[in-house]
Amino acid sequence: MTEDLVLRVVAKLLIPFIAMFAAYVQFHGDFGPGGGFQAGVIAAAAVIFFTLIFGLQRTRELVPDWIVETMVAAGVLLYASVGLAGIVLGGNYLDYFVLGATSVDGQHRGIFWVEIGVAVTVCGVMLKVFYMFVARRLEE
Amino acid sequence: MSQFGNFSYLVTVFLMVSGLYVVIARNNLVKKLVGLSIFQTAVYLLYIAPGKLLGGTAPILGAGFETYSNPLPHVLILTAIVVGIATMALGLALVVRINESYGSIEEDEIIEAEEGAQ
Amino acid sequence: MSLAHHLPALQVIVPLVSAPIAVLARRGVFAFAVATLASWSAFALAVLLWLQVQELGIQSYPIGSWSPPWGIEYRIDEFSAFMLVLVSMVAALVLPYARASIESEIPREKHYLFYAMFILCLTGLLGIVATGDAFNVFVFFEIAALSSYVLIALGRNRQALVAAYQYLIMGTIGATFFVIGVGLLYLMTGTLNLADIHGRIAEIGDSRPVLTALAFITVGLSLKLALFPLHQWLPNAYCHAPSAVSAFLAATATKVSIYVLVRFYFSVFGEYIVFGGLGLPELMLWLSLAAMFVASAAAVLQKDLKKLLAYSSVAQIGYITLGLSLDTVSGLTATIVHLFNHALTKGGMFMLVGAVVMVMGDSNMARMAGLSRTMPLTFLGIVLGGLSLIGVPGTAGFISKWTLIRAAIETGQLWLAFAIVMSSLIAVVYVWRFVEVAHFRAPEAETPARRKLPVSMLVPAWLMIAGSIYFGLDSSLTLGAANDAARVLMEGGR
Amino acid sequence: MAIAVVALARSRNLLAVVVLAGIYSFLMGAVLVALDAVDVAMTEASVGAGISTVLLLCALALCRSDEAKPSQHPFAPLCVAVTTGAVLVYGTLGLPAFSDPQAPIHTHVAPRYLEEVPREIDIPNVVTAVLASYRGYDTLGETTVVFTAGVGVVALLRRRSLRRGDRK
Repeated sequence: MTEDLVLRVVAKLLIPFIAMFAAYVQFHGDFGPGGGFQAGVIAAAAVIFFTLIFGLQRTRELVPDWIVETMVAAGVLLYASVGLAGIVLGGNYLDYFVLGATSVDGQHRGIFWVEIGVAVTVCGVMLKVFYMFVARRLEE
Repeated sequence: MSQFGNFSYLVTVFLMVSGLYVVIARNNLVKKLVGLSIFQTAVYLLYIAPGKLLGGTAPILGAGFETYSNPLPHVLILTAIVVGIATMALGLALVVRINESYGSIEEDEIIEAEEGAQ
Repeated sequence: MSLAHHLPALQVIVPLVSAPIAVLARRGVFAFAVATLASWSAFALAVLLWLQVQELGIQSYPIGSWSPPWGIEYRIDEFSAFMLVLVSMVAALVLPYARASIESEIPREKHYLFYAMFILCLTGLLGIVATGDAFNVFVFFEIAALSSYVLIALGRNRQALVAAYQYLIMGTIGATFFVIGVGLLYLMTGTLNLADIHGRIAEIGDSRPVLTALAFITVGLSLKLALFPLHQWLPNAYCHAPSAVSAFLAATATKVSIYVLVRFYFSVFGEYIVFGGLGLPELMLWLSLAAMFVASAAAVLQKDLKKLLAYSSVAQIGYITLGLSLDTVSGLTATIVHLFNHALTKGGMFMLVGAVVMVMGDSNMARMAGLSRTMPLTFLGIVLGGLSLIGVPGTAGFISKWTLIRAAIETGQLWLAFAIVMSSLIAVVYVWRFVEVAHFRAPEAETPARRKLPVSMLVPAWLMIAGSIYFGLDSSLTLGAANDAARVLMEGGR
Repeated sequence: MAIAVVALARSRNLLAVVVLAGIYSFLMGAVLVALDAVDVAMTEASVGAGISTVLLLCALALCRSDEAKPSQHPFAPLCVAVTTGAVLVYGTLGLPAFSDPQAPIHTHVAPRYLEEVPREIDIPNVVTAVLASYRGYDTLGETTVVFTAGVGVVALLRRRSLRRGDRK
């Protein structure tokens, strides 16, 4: 959208760091504040930032609609199927104890995948909602 | 300490009352949603404030800390925040559609338009 | 561990998983297949679960193998099993109907979204009923609520948007009130598990925060279940929603809110706090009576058939809460049995009216002159449903009212029995208005050509209406189940 | 924070309202940090001050940004709101005192989380542990709520023309 060189350069410099910060929040959630939801929001914010500078068209080429829509559904599916895995492996629903060799191991694994599920859905939904609003505007 | 306790509840109640007032009294659909989110945010304080223990620290376990604040309200409120933003997004989408079909986001104007049509 | 052990979890998880699958499918047909399959299997699971509960008593399922109160528990007793059957049955009947119905009401490319939303709404309602955790109730409330806002907004005209917006505001205020109430309970007891809260409230007795929590939860849920002065959102929402949605929500959404109210009254607060000298039962009694008379009278004045039915729903909710306010086993039985019977009747009627809308283009009563000739079967169905609303002997409505009147006489309040009969007479008036227009008035000259209605619409609608006749003739099944559920609740409350 | 809310209730320019709401959220985040709820504060800041402001601005760009006139009957709503507040004050007066270690919430369920998490789950951040494991089902519900909202917004705002654009 904007042709300002400074903005473009700054954006290009910043966006990778925002994305990295999202990954940090995601995987460091066990030790410090943060987790899937916050990471999803931050990752979406990186893409929204990109959209503000480079316009919706470019963003859609980079992160097409079908990926976003798949993300929206895939995260929930991932979460729910971690739960089902608990049943298949002989535990209760969302039972992480049975997921790994030891129960602590299983808990770690369960939490890891569940948080990814949350992040994927949240990021997908935020982007989708943003796309819908902006696209609405462009049409008018 | 009890003064501070009552104070935190009073702040919560004040925020809640003003949020609720904005929701009910205002005509503008967007403003109603903002009021709604203030109303919800006030509830967060109601949960979180009593979970705090003076001299405690955030519930991230580490060596050298003995008392921690109660983690359970934090978890509940994380969920509540997410629900709040989801409601807000949906409400805004509705407002956008209403604005398109009525050309207005004022409640009384919409009701007028409705009665005029009948 | 066998399948039987996992029934409580699968009950909710099956529809939950099918919703994202329906979105991924993207094609309307696939989404429809997924949704139908999910709702039918939910129905089958609910029936199995019901049998299991009857055999083995309360089923408790710790999710994630964390024992309550640390983890979230699913807890199914007679009452919740009964509600699960009701909700999933209505969904299983409405979905096949929806296919033909939304064809004429919603643009084709949105069909898969409609099915996803519908199945999410079902997930939410089932989750509310199955859970034994106070905060989990709120989360699933929101799933059901957000999806029903969208479903209502998908209605054809622009009023549907405004109706959905109003519902969103009222529904969110209601949910937030509920959360405040739950929060106060949590602060007093330190736990969120319903059974655990109950045990600890019994220890601390009726302190001020507990009473305040009771007030907030009552008001919040009354908003959701459209108890009389808080019902304003309901008529518009039901009137402008797509027909299949009106049928589903009218039959389930408010009923589930009543379920939560009953659950909190008897299994959380305990009877003696709720009914002990606070004036709450009296207040509820009068509000119920007001609902029965005022909303019935409002129904008489409506020009639009769907709106008429919606006001009649508000009135019928009055009967349901009236039974609750009596605080006896027979009163509660009347409440539960009427939940079921009214769901069947209203669901069937909204479905048939949906069929009329499809042919006529709208639900304005003036346009329905001569309907008994152009659509005799549909007309007959609506009249039968109307008879059940009035409570004519031989219909399910009669059973509910009879139980309610008996419960009222049991408590020695003869005038109440009289009031119930009087309000039924108003129902005669509004049902008669429809019959008069549809049967005795000559059809307009330019009546649209008779269109053959798809079987997939008529069969589910007629199954519901037939059900409301069948359970009027043979009430042993419903009354027995309701009585069991009521007894368990009252015992739990002591 | 209270000042921001009062200003917000009085202001009729919706753009100002949105900005004030953002400031309010940010302040709320600060308060939450003071109350040791770092996870919640982080979420509140990113959601309240970030995402919801963006969404509000997007929506305002599609609508008019001035509120037409003040409401005519401010009295009745005020009564409702104040009554609610009064009932709540009545209720909160009976609550355990602030920061009382003997309050039920500190003695009943929560201690088990703090004591057992190192052994059972072995993750320092107890909030994450409770969120994803003990009360993981709530989080599944929460994710489903987000999913519902996302699909709902699509269902409301998608237009036919947009689909054609997709297929290109």
